Amino acid sequence: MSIGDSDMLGVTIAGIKMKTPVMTASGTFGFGLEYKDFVNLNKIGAVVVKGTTLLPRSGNQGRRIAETPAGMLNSIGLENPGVDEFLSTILPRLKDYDVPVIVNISGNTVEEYGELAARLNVADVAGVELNISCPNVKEGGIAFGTNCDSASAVVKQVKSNTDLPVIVKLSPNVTDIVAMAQSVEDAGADAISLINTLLGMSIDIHKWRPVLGNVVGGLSGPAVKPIAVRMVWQVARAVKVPVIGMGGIVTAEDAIEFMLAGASAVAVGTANFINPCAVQSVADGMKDYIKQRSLSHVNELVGKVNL
Amino acid sequence: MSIGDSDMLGVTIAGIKMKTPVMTASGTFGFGLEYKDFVNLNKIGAVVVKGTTLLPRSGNQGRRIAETPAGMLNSIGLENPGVDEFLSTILPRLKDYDVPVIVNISGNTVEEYGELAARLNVADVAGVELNISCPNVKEGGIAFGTNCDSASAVVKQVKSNTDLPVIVKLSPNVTDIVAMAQSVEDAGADAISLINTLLGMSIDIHKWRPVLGNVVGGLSGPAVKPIAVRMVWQVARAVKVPVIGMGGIVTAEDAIEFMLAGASAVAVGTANFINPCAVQSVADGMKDYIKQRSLSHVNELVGKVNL
Amino acid sequence: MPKMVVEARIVRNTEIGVNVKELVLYAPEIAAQAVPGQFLHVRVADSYYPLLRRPLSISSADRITGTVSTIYRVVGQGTACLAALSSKDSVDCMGPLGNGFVIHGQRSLLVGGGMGLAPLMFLAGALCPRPIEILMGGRTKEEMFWADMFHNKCDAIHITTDDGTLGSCGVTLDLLPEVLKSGAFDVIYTCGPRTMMEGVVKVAKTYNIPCQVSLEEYMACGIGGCLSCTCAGKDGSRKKVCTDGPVFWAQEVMS
Amino acid sequence: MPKMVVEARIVRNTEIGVNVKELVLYAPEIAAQAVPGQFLHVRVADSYYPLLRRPLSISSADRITGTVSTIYRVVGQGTACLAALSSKDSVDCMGPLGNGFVIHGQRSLLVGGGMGLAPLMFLAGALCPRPIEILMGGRTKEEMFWADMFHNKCDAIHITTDDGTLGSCGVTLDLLPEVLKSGAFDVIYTCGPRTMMEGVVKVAKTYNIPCQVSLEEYMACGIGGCLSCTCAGKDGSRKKVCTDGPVFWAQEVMS
Ligand SMILES: Cc1cc2nc3c(=O)[nH]c(=O)nc-3n(C[C@H](O)[C@H](O)[C@H](O)COP(=O)(O)OP(=O)(O)OC[C@H]3O[C@@H](n4cnc5c(N)ncnc54)[C@H](O)[C@@H]3O)c2cc1C
Ligand SMILES: Cc1cc2nc3c(=O)[nH]c(=O)nc-3n(C[C@H](O)[C@H](O)[C@H](O)COP(=O)(O)OP(=O)(O)OC[C@H]3O[C@@H](n4cnc5c(N)ncnc54)[C@H](O)[C@@H]3O)c2cc1C
Ligand SMILES: Cc1cc2nc3c(=O)[nH]c(=O)nc-3n(C[C@H](O)[C@H](O)[C@H](O)COP(=O)(O)O)c2cc1C
Ligand SMILES: Cc1cc2nc3c(=O)[nH]c(=O)nc-3n(C[C@H](O)[C@H](O)[C@H](O)COP(=O)(O)O)c2cc1C
Ligand code: FES
Ligand code: FES
Repeated sequence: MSIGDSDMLGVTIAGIKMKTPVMTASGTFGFGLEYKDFVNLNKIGAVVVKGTTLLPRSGNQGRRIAETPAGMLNSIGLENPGVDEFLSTILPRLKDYDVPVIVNISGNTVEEYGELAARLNVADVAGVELNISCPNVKEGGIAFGTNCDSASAVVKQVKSNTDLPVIVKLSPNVTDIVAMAQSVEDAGADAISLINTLLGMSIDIHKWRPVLGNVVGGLSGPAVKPIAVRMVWQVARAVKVPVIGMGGIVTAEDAIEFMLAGASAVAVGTANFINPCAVQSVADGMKDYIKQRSLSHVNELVGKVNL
Repeated sequence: MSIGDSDMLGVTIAGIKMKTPVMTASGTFGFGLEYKDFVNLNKIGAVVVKGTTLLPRSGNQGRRIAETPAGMLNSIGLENPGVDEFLSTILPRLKDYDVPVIVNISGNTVEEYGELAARLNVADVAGVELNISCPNVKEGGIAFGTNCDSASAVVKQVKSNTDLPVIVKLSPNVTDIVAMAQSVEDAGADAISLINTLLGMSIDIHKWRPVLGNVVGGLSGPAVKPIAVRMVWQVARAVKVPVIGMGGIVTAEDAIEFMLAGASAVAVGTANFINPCAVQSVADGMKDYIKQRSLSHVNELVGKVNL
Repeated sequence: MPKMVVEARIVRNTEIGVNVKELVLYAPEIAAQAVPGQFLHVRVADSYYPLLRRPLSISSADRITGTVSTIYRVVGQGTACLAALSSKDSVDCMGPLGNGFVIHGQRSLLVGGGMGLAPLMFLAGALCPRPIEILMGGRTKEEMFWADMFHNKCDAIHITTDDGTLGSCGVTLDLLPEVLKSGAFDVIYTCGPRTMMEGVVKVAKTYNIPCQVSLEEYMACGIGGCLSCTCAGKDGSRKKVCTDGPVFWAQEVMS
Repeated sequence: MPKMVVEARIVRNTEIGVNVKELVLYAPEIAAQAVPGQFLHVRVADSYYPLLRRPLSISSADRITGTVSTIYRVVGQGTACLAALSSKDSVDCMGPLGNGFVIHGQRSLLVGGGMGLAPLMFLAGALCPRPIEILMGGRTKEEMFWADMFHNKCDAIHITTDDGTLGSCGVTLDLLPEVLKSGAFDVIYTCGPRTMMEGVVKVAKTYNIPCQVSLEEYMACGIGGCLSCTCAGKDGSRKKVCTDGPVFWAQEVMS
């Protein structure tokens, strides 16, 4: 990469230095290594790894994905090898690359989140991202991410267990995304990422059965972009911490839309399945745009939508 | 229509007898008359007219629609001629057709909803549909449809002002759609329709401005279908009143998906813009499906998704 | 007369200018009814993205061959889809939509800019054999392939280009007073950029010549059902560009 | 060896059976590496619906001509898009993905049903000149165009059809014990419907013949990144069908 490039695209989010503002969305890029034939991991913003839990999880039974108009549903069910395996086997292999590794974590209780954060408080992890769309088993299974108090409790617990920057990833399945964002900011979040998937369902009209084994799943992809852009715009105006925007980003134009809405960085999710080089081509396209508009840095886009 | 057809597709929702379970979604079919060159109004389930308010409204300034992946945003802003003009000029022209006319109403206060319902309590109106996605001006502009208590208050007020069946149309922009549905059922709703549009935003990356004059708008079309199907499924299991499903229906297959999820009738919205004959072709396709499956009536689909 | 939706066979879809194509459709039912100023509403692809139809003015209609044409500029995703079609394909097309120009008076002046010249083409043909002149503007000579197309339809063609590469240097509005002085017009029909039309209406007023304008708005349904295209009428009423227009008498929608 | 994503020119896309087509792509980088059992992940249209790629087994690869082929049945929206393409077009194609069959032993029996015969075609070619036999099943004679395709690749072809219109009447499993008795196979490779493969594995066990199975799962990424395709390994570990498979030794994934 020439000096000019990193000058143009380099950003620092919650203290994490990234060469481009384009990260990978958790769950769509494995642990990064899976994509090494297609993407130069040394050139991307950050690798956000698959949602990791304390114990290994085998995920949901039955069919796990379904295609929908301009989108997809997934119900992977947080399959992952568990934090110990991640630390012992996967993280050491990621060390070969010069890219910040952010670990997306999920827990069933506030304590689990805290415990995960503590274990991940190691040198080679650049930050943790809290997936708070998980059910809070102690509070009747209502997702942490749909209640300001539970979300806030998770964030506080994590903050007191780690020195790393803490990114909180919001669920879009709420009435008031701004209230959620403000609670997690107040609780100490260093950055906010959004959106996670929207709860959806598809039914097979031939079999009269849900398409997904898990009945419902999370909607992602281009279909959700307008909702994501709106939420990023609302949240970015309401909080001081940086916002990482995602939801339906396929092209550089999509990413720029999120930056204009107020995102300081973006993540590419579903698009990785369509174009395995997407993270890189989005960043390349952003660079071209910046040059064409005679801007000097991608930061100049952030929140610049004129009402 | 042969006797067989109406035998197969005829449904009665909250006392409203319809020849097919396929209605028009408010705001996408004008007052019905606009579509008479394309659709035989005597053959469709019901005409749900454009959202009507006490006083005429000129709607939002600037661009009002934007295309998004498999969907569209709109911010019409409830432009309509007002209830008096509707009653004096439009309703008499609809009398020429043998089709139930359901009036979608919107108010800024609980009292306005009540007043509207009272004025519309006339013979040629088959029912009212309450659009509760409107801002509650007395309670700081939070939409009636995102708060159980305000929604409930609106429904009670309307019920005490009309003898007509009252359909309550839910907003999907909530954390807990089931709680909303239960409150309006408890308050006396005779049927529940869902979903209204999801709040979204698009930004023009060349002009650095929102695409819509109103900044944000409502997302509709195929993109939202998985969210709508999920909500219909959740609500239909939780309430006793019939559910009218909508959100992204373009084909008969889409409509059948909603019926299997638990809808007793469906409405076609955005698809009217793509195919002006959509209401009719969806019903025709449902009939074919019923025949192919050797069913005797469309009711046999309702809620039949097997978990 | 009923509007309709037809699957229209493409007769040809040919480039007639830089990024501008003429699409000729075989749609006899539409051709039989179409009047100048009306438009087609075209499903450019059988897809969910683009999802909505695209409104395109009718640039000519031939009852004998059963064809209707439209001239369009490729500006975005939808028109790019349309441009990719060929005579093997067909398109789903609604029409004829909206209210056209009202034929009025004897001596007509047409004032058009950019793609606004497309409906004026159709109008020029329909006005024949009445005396008509046209004032047309564009950025540069390259854009003015229109001149040839109006050649045998008008008694005089006045041209302006922003860069002076064809006709006089400037915009239509600069030349308008001169054109108006030279001919005794009793009606002006204008279609083009909003600011141009507003200027024309203003000048026409000082000359006391009635003026019809053809408006453009973002449209979903095209038939009065969605209210995405409305504008404020001067009488306080709301006007739907798709069904009350797109052609209006200037005083209905402009001050 | 690195996986890759290429824009592959379509050499031909021709019907070879009822609703079954063979797609031949010019993709020399993929052809150079491909081994039997691996698959392509194809973007069937440059659209958002269908959005995801479609996994299709490689049915042959020719390093000299630089082509790879796949044989697919048109079942839904994605394969219909693919079927509409012609030799003027190109497709975005990832490959070669997954782990192929492990060449093992001397005398091989291939057991295939339906589209599962496609990867076995490639395998049969690669096993040559080792002695191989194939047992294939289908619903009816019409589906058994496969027989011709395996003709000069196998020493014996055993056929079953559900309706008895070709070969013996019944399913592959009915004929399997007889076939196994007649030949001294030291490996079985099977690909087809899950229930067929499970039956094959069971029978193979009683004959003590090692067996490789090729699994099918709904896939998003195709390269191990999304976990949509995993299954339970018999050792308690999770297996990704896309990267740990699609070919497994039977005992890895079936009991
Ligand atoms: C009544 C009427 C007649 C028209 N006649 C012509 C004509 O004869 N020739 C011609 O070249 N153009 C004409 N236009 C403009 C034409 O509709 C747009 O250029 C076209 O819709 C752009 O589509 P797109 O997908 O390429 O652009 P995009 O910008 O990708 O379109 C996105 C959305 O915006 C809408 N849109 C974009 N530009 C316009 C516009 N200027 N007016 C209305 N909607 C727009 C599209 O329909 C679509 O819904 C007319 C517009 C109207 C309203
Ligand atoms: C490793 C592998 C190899 C395959 N090889 C072949 C082959 O050689 N020939 C062939 O005809 N088919 C093969 N298939 C199945 C093929 O992928 C599907 O038939 C195809 O994806 C259907 O797409 P569609 O859009 O037409 O169907 P739709 O039902 O509309 O597809 C909807 C979604 O489901 C997925 N899907 C549907 N059926 C299957 C299936 N059976 N397996 C996996 N995903 C599915 C699609 O990819 C898509 O994401 C293979 C599948 C896998 C996993
Ligand atoms: C297959 C799949 C798996 C995902 N797994 C996770 C996860 O483990 N943790 C998480 O926080 N988000 C997860 N997500 C959500 C994405 O990270 C992202 O927020 C969402 O998909 C929206 O972005 P997109 O539209 O670009 O995909 C997953 C999404 C998909 C499609
Ligand atoms: C242009 C437009 C105008 C609408 N106006 C109204 C309205 O006045 N009242 C209302 O309750 N819903 C309104 N809606 C929402 C629709 O009735 C419907 O709930 C929604 O569009 C989802 O269905 P669809 O995806 O089939 O369009 C409108 C939708 C559109 C697209
Ligand atoms: S475009 Fe729908 S009312 Fe004019
Ligand atoms: S398809 Fe994504 S992990 Fe296998």
